[in-house]
Amino acid sequence: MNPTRGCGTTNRANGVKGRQTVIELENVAYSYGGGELLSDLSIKLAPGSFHFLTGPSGAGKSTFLKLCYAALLPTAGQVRLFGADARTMDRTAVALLRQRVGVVHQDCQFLDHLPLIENVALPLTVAGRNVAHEEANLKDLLQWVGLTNRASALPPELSGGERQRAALARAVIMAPDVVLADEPTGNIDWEMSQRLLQLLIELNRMGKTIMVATHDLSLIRAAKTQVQARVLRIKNRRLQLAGADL
Amino acid sequence: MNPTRGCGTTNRANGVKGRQTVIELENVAYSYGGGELLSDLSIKLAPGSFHFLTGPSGAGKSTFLKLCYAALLPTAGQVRLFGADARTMDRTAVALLRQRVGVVHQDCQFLDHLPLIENVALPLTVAGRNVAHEEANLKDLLQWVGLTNRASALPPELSGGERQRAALARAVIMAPDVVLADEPTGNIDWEMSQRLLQLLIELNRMGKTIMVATHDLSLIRAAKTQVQARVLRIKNRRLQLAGADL
Amino acid sequence: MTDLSGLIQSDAAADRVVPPAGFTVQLTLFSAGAMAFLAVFALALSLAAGRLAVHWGTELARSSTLRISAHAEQMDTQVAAALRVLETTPGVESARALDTTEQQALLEPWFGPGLPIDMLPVPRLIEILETGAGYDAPGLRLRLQGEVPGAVLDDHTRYRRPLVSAAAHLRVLGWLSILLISGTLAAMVTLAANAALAANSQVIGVLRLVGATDAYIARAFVRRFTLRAITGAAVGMMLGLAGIWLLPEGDTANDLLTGFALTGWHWGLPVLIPPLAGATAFLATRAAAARVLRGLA
Amino acid sequence: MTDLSGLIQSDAAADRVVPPAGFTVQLTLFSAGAMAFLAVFALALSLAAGRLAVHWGTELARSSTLRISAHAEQMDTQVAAALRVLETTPGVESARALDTTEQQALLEPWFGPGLPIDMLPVPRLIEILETGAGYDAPGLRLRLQGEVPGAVLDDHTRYRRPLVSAAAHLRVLGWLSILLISGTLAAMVTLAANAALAANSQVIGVLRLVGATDAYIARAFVRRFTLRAITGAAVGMMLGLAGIWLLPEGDTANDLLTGFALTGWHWGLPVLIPPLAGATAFLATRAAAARVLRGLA
Ligand SMILES: Nc1ncnc2c1ncn2[C@@H]1O[C@H](COP(=O)(O)OP(=O)(O)OP(=O)(O)O)[C@@H](O)[C@H]1O
Ligand SMILES: Nc1ncnc2c1ncn2[C@@H]1O[C@H](COP(=O)(O)OP(=O)(O)OP(=O)(O)O)[C@@H](O)[C@H]1O
Ligand SMILES: [Mg+2]
Ligand SMILES: [Mg+2]
Repeated sequence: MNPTRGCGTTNRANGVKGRQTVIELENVAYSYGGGELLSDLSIKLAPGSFHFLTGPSGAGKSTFLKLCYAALLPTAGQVRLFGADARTMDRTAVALLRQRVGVVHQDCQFLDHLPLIENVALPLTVAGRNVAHEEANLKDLLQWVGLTNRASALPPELSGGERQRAALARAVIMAPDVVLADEPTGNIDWEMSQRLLQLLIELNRMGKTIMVATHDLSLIRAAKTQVQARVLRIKNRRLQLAGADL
Repeated sequence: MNPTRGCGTTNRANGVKGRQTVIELENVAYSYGGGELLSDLSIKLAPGSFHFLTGPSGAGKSTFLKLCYAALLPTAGQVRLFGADARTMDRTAVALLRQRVGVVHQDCQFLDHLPLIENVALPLTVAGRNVAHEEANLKDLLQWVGLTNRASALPPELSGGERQRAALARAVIMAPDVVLADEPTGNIDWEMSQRLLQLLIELNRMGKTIMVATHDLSLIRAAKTQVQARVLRIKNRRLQLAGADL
Repeated sequence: MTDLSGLIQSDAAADRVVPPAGFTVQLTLFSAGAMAFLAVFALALSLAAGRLAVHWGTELARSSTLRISAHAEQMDTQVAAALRVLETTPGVESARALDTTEQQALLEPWFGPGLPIDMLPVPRLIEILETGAGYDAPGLRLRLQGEVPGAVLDDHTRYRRPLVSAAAHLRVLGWLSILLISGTLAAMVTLAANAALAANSQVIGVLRLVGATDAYIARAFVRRFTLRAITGAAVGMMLGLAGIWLLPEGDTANDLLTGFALTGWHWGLPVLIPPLAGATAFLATRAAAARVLRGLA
Repeated sequence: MTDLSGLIQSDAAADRVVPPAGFTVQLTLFSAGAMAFLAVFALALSLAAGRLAVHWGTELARSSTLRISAHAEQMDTQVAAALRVLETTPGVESARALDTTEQQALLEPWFGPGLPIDMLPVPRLIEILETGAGYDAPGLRLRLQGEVPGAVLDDHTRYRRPLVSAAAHLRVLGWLSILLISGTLAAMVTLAANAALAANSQVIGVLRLVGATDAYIARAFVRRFTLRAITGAAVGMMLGLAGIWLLPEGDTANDLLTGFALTGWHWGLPVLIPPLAGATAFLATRAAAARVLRGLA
């Protein structure tokens, strides 16, 4: 079975967008008000690239991802998303950007009054797409993340791992150009995290840009055997390319 | 430094309670309404024992822990907590029980309007203890979990790993007889999880009963080199004692 | 960002993204209902007070009496002089001397039916009807003093005038309370909408994360609250009308409470309350949503 | 589970566990304030209407006039007979024949000052003062018919009676609206408390997890809401009093609006509103907390 069958059929990243840099940070700094948390970050994520992001707890991994989907604006420097300066985007532009970027939050939040399957389909709903047309994709995707029999459960009735899997499914349902996942396997056993990794790798092979923040080194090791993944590390407020020490 | 300095000075588990079984499940079954999730569980946790609880995502680990602190009542069988039948406890008795059982929830929740340090001290506050008297303990504990410089941050300003560490600190601040921790290291890097494990091991050496649900096998392996830990596994609705296959 | 067309046009999918129930919803329903209920009563009070003021007013406020005492031989001259003066007084619509029968009727309570009125030095009475604006009583008195020395101007409205003004004031009070009630409704709905939006900050966060625009989110909330306010106000209005309908209906037009029932087309006025409440809720929620969404950005 | 002593006794630590602000708090403050404001006006309306009813009532309702027409020679006998009848009529407090000067004064407006009253067949007037309960007018008329054929009983209250009853009805309306307002306040506070408790289900969950008893949790919420309701009601009351104080004060006791101001000890009554609002909030929140806590168990 193809795990990415559920992720739509268009392959936009390999299409019109061509070789344009998807996410680009230039001398970016960020501070929550106290001292600087991130300083002088510069990086370009090419379309179709696969990145891991590591670093000790509290280093700023989640913060970095939030800069990448315009949930936060840099306190210095420039963040360009699909070529547009994040600072100049109005809120509608940010909303449209989010339709092209699938995000898995560290604390997976859902609409607690809607069953899991509607939560996973939510990006389609708010984009005005007809969910009924995508039902086959939706079912395939749920199957792959092992949630078929929980499809009608409400989010508060899910286990920790089930929530994370649902969040990943929601992030990829629109077949977005970019997937940003923050600790998507924190509460998931080894077997299931391999399965989720497979899903991300398939998406990457379709040309999607993937960035996964994780502290699970064995996950990174497993990925490196299958795709060309770069490992970024945040240390002392800077972004480093992690070497062979993994 | 002694990580358990922060956990109070009384050593109740080795005192009056003697060899009384702390938590005892007898033919317990649990169902959320559909089919049975857990069936025919029987186990006794002796005071001073150290248990790990594993099993695939959705197996029922969190459910099992909830039965152990009377957040859920068994649909069949009997749960005895400190000798009292959970079913016969009124809500005040449950509240008093919780003062003796430190719990780390899988989704760490806090009072978002209080700074981290007050959240960690919350069990003292609701028990009517004077927090000012315990300030030294509190500071030591925060130091150990690496949150000293975040003490005055509000919970929504914490990173995922910081929240988990704060939740563990809160669970042990009262030096409870039992600590039940649900995936306490899901979002925490290897080094820090070793530190948290150390804290739990120290508590265990003081006679506290510890149960940790986790999918992190390397954490279990690390623990086994230091304490006599039993590993329980939930599989096909039953509780098994995991063997040497770890 | 949100317009009425989007409100009317049903969008079942978008509707579902806002949690359906909760206490803020009940609060909105209830405040709209309570305010509509009170508004119906305030409206009825105002209308009744207005009717009363008009009733008492037309009955008395616009008529007064000129009493002329004179020797019998001079009487007619003086009456004629007085009528001439009155004819040229601005604010006097008409003036007319009462005839003997009318005066007899007026005096009958005092002297019984058999009074030989032309035998007595009874003064002659002239009834004055004022225009709406009324005349200048002190000015008229001065003129009369010169030309008709035996004339005494008695605007016997003095007696009921405070009542008329009380009714008028009551009407003002009624309209003021309608204003107050509308203001309260707007404030309540705004606060309830704010509470709902704040309580649903997680919902808003999730919707934003998956790419919902502010317009989409606002529409879902505004729609819900507007419909709730209309529903609540409709129920409250109905209960209010039922309450008024149940009040005992009196037989005198004079009585405030028994004359409290709505009359004729006035029954149609309360029907305006639900749409007005809806409009209030629409504007209040839209403002609240815009503010909250800006704040959470 | 929660008692007033726990409410009064300050517990700073326990207080802090409930989030301090939020829209439910503003809602509580505002509804308590708005309701107190309205209650002050309703109270003033009731009291003013009551005063008016009493004023109009005592002025007129308790006095009536007996008019005796008779031949000059029979007059005194008939007057004496009438007075005898009245003396033995239950409900008549006192009866007294007017003397010539008084009658002259009454008739002066009609005939001028120079009326030779004893020359005219003017009826004699007896002023009757009723007791509070009043007498039975038709019964009295029957008795008089037999014993004093020339007597006509004129209870000239007929004229103002509808006004008195209107004022009484207005007073009832005022009290009814006070009831309605209290009910609305209780419902609002209950809903706001429910909304707050529902919005704070995470707080309750956390408190339970760390071993807080239901009594502890309930106390924290109840305390907060009661204090909020009292504060809101106090502010609303003050604004209401200020509003009443600002109303133009009239010179006639007859006028409803200008007689609207509170008088004497009546100014003390609104002070009862905040504690009553507090008691309402206390009971409402306690019930809501007990229910929510049972539900979340
Ligand atoms: N809203 C905020 N206000 C203030 N400080 C914040 C805020 N959010 C995060 N921080 C702080 O910034 C630092 C970095 O947070 P971030 O969530 O990016 O860390 P992280 O690398 O994702 O850590 P983890 O692995 O624990 O999730 C932390 O110390 C955190 O406490
Ligand atoms: N309130 C609930 N109502 C219905 N089903 C529930 C509820 N809570 C949990 N479940 C279901 O029960 C099963 C076990 O849940 P539990 O949280 O105990 O799993 P777990 O072993 O902790 O999994 P994880 O490792 O993913 O946290 C899951 O399939 C979950 O969806
Ligand atoms: Mg993080
Ligand atoms: Mg779990």
